[in-house]
Amino acid sequence: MLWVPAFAGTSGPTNLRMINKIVQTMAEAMAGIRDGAVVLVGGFGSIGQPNALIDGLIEHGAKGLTIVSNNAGVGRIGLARLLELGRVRKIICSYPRSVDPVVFEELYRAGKIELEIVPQGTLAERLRAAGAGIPAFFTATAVGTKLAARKEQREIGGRHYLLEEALAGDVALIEAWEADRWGNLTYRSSARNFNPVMAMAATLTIAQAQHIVDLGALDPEKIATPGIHVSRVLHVPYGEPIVT
Amino acid sequence: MLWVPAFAGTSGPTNLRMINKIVQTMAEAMAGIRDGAVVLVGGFGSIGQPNALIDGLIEHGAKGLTIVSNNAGVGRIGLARLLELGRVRKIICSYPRSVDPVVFEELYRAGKIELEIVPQGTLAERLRAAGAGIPAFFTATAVGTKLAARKEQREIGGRHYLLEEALAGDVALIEAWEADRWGNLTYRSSARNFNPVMAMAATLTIAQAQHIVDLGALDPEKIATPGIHVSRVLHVPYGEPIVT
Amino acid sequence: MNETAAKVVAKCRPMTRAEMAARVARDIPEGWYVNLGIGAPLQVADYVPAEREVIFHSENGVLGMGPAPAPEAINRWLINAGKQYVTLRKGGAYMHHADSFGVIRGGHLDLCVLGAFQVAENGDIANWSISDNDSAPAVGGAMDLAVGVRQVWVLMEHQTKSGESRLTRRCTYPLTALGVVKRVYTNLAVLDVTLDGFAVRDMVEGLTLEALQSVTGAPLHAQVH
Amino acid sequence: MNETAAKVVAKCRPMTRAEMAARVARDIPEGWYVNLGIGAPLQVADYVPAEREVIFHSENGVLGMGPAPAPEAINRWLINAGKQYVTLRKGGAYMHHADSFGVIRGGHLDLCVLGAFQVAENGDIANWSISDNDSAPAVGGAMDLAVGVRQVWVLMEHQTKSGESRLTRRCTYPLTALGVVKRVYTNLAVLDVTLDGFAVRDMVEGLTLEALQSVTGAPLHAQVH
Repeated sequence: MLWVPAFAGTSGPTNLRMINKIVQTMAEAMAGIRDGAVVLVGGFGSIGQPNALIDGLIEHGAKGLTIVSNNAGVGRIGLARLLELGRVRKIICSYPRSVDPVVFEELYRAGKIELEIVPQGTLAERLRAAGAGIPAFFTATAVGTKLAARKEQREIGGRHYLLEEALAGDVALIEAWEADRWGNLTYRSSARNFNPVMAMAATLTIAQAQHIVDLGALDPEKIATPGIHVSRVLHVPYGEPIVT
Repeated sequence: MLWVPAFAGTSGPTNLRMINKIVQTMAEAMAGIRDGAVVLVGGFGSIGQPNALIDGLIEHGAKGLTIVSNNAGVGRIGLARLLELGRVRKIICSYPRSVDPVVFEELYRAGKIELEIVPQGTLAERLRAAGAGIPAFFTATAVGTKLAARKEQREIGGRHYLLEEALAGDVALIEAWEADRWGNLTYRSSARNFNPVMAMAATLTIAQAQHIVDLGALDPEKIATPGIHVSRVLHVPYGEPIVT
Repeated sequence: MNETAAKVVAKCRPMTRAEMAARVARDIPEGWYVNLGIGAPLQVADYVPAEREVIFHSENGVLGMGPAPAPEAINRWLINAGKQYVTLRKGGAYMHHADSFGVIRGGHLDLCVLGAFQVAENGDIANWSISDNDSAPAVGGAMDLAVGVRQVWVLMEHQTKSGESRLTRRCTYPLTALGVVKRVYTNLAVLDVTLDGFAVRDMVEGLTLEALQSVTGAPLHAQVH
Repeated sequence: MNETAAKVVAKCRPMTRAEMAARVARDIPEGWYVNLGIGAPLQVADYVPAEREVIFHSENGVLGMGPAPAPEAINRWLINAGKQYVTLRKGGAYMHHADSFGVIRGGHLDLCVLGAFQVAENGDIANWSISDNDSAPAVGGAMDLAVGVRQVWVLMEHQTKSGESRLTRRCTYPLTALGVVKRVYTNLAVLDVTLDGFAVRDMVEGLTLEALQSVTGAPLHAQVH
């Protein structure tokens, strides 16, 4: 779905068959997400986290999901709500703890959710590897720890490393600052975090953006995610995030 | 050598012990490059190629070098001149051909230079891996070709891959557009190419920059190489490059 | 080659380089992300109408490449992989070499059009070196493009200057990649690479399957439409 | 613990968290690139004088992090790894998570200051989980930082609340990394991790080596200066 007909009212289309990744409704944004999908969710804590899209995914109803995200949600909203509704089979993250990880901890203790803990840098690199066509790589992170269990170990140049595999998503949910109709994205300050690597690691990448700008308005030296890594963009001008 | 005393006349220092990576002379820029060093040279053809620093390296006199560069020089100037002077033991590149690769071809036919041909994407990734602390990775590039000779091959998920090792430099020579005293760099258009990955892959990274700007003048969203990857900056306002 | 076939080939007019490029351009769907190999494939961009949005990528970190600039408007820092001056379209972006080859190897491009010395009926391609004793072999980004991009089309003359077929049962030149070519555009025909080998999709006017077969080094099948 | 040693320990005043952070800050050379682990180490930044250029990195893609903002000047998109609002100094830059951990794992940072549950005399560190049956283990970036950064210092209380030494012969908690700790700052002392084990670099006023040994779970050596 790289090409969709342009909608009237978006940034000045003159050619009705031009590339336009901007969708007008949440239903369009979520279309095609299947039960059992691996869903990459951007953000570090609540900053850069695509909250509107997570709510859209809840509404959409897909279940049996594997969620890949640095954190496992806070309180009973957003990601935590998705978990609470029993939609998530497994979570792959580096840091499920939070100020209020109540939902995750309940499910985990009850054995109702599978947890794969991945060191944060290894998580980022496994996602980047998936996006860059690298099926596996070696890293020194976690050598000699219990997270090395069942992983292939190898000595290279006198140092020990673990083999880690690429982690690809069926879907990525991304939060951006600005977007254009080709799907080019910028981020704001530390809200960049996992978003660019997740955008490139998924088959279907859906971004929510605070600002939709005309094609050509973004500085080509400053685009952090080129549109080739983005399938759909939804305009969600929600204002300021709240740290949770 | 992360920290050097500030020089009078650079962008408004008030603290004499602040970080200042800007050097005033080519001799300072080249200080410490040893015989036998692995030298990464940025650029794709002549665009983004640090010509002044290459001339500085010729002047400096280090020999027995291994040069890592996408190309092997044109005519009898710059990189080709370095080769012609017999300073280069080995070249690692993807594309030694050019409109006028006379020096390289003479040396290569005479058996006076060792050549390691690396596919361009594998070259970029091996450099990036060195910079990112990844000692080795798998790639499908070159499987089944003569460039796969003596490389470990492995099937992952039903596809064949080769194991490639990180390629680190002792020195990197970089061409940038703008630089500040912390070593933050921007590039111009396609002159970015290999420069950011080489900057992060070397122990001593030396950049020539067309413009020196005050600290804080570069947009933090647009810095393509953060200063942590840069050791020294030399102001070389040479104007427009010429495609060769 | 039997005489009738030879006469048929001799009588038909092979496509020019420009016609071949135009034919490839015609077949690229709107909205595709496309990399054009250095040499003849670079011309393909000139034949995609400006109002049709095909996004061209260049290995040296340019996504959204536009046509050659007017002489007075050259940006001397903006070249393509063939080291020619190009422009950037609105919506274009720059990236470094590792990110650029991440785009390639990661399977994000829909199409790559490559030149080649030989293509085999199993999709093998040889396009970087004509001998194991090459005086200075140069691979560039060909191997990365060939294995990484979703679909590889080849644009090449049907025969060498000495009359040998560039379409073969097996490549004899050093390989670039195994089994990746999906379609071949030559000056005589357009052929798909199928599980059964080469299937003829189109031929220049006046050519017959038999005549094309007579100048082709691998069995041809008629395309089933 | 013999009685004399116990009395000496009881009489001396351990450093406060703030004093420990200030002591670490004092020892960071100007110009170093430094990552501060979440928890107590984050405080270290507050004690580096503003005119001294130490460049702080945060895992979530911030290089050149400055102090907490004034309440009216908060950028709500700019947090540190501990999810507190911070600022960006002039010369700072943002990067994505893979690039940020490339900085960490690639050995580009001079120093990382981590909190810990235990440090062993061989430099092993345990700082992410206190049991193999942790109800919800959370590792974050600790393992990447511990193996990637050129030098790891640990900032922690000398003993647990129940009086057990956090400096040990071997870690009993799940390990974060093997043999990486170079120095430990506790509320009682500063110790280097050497090939011979812990070497005391400094102690709080009134403390003796014998007294410190009495509350430490691994042999101590006097520092050779």
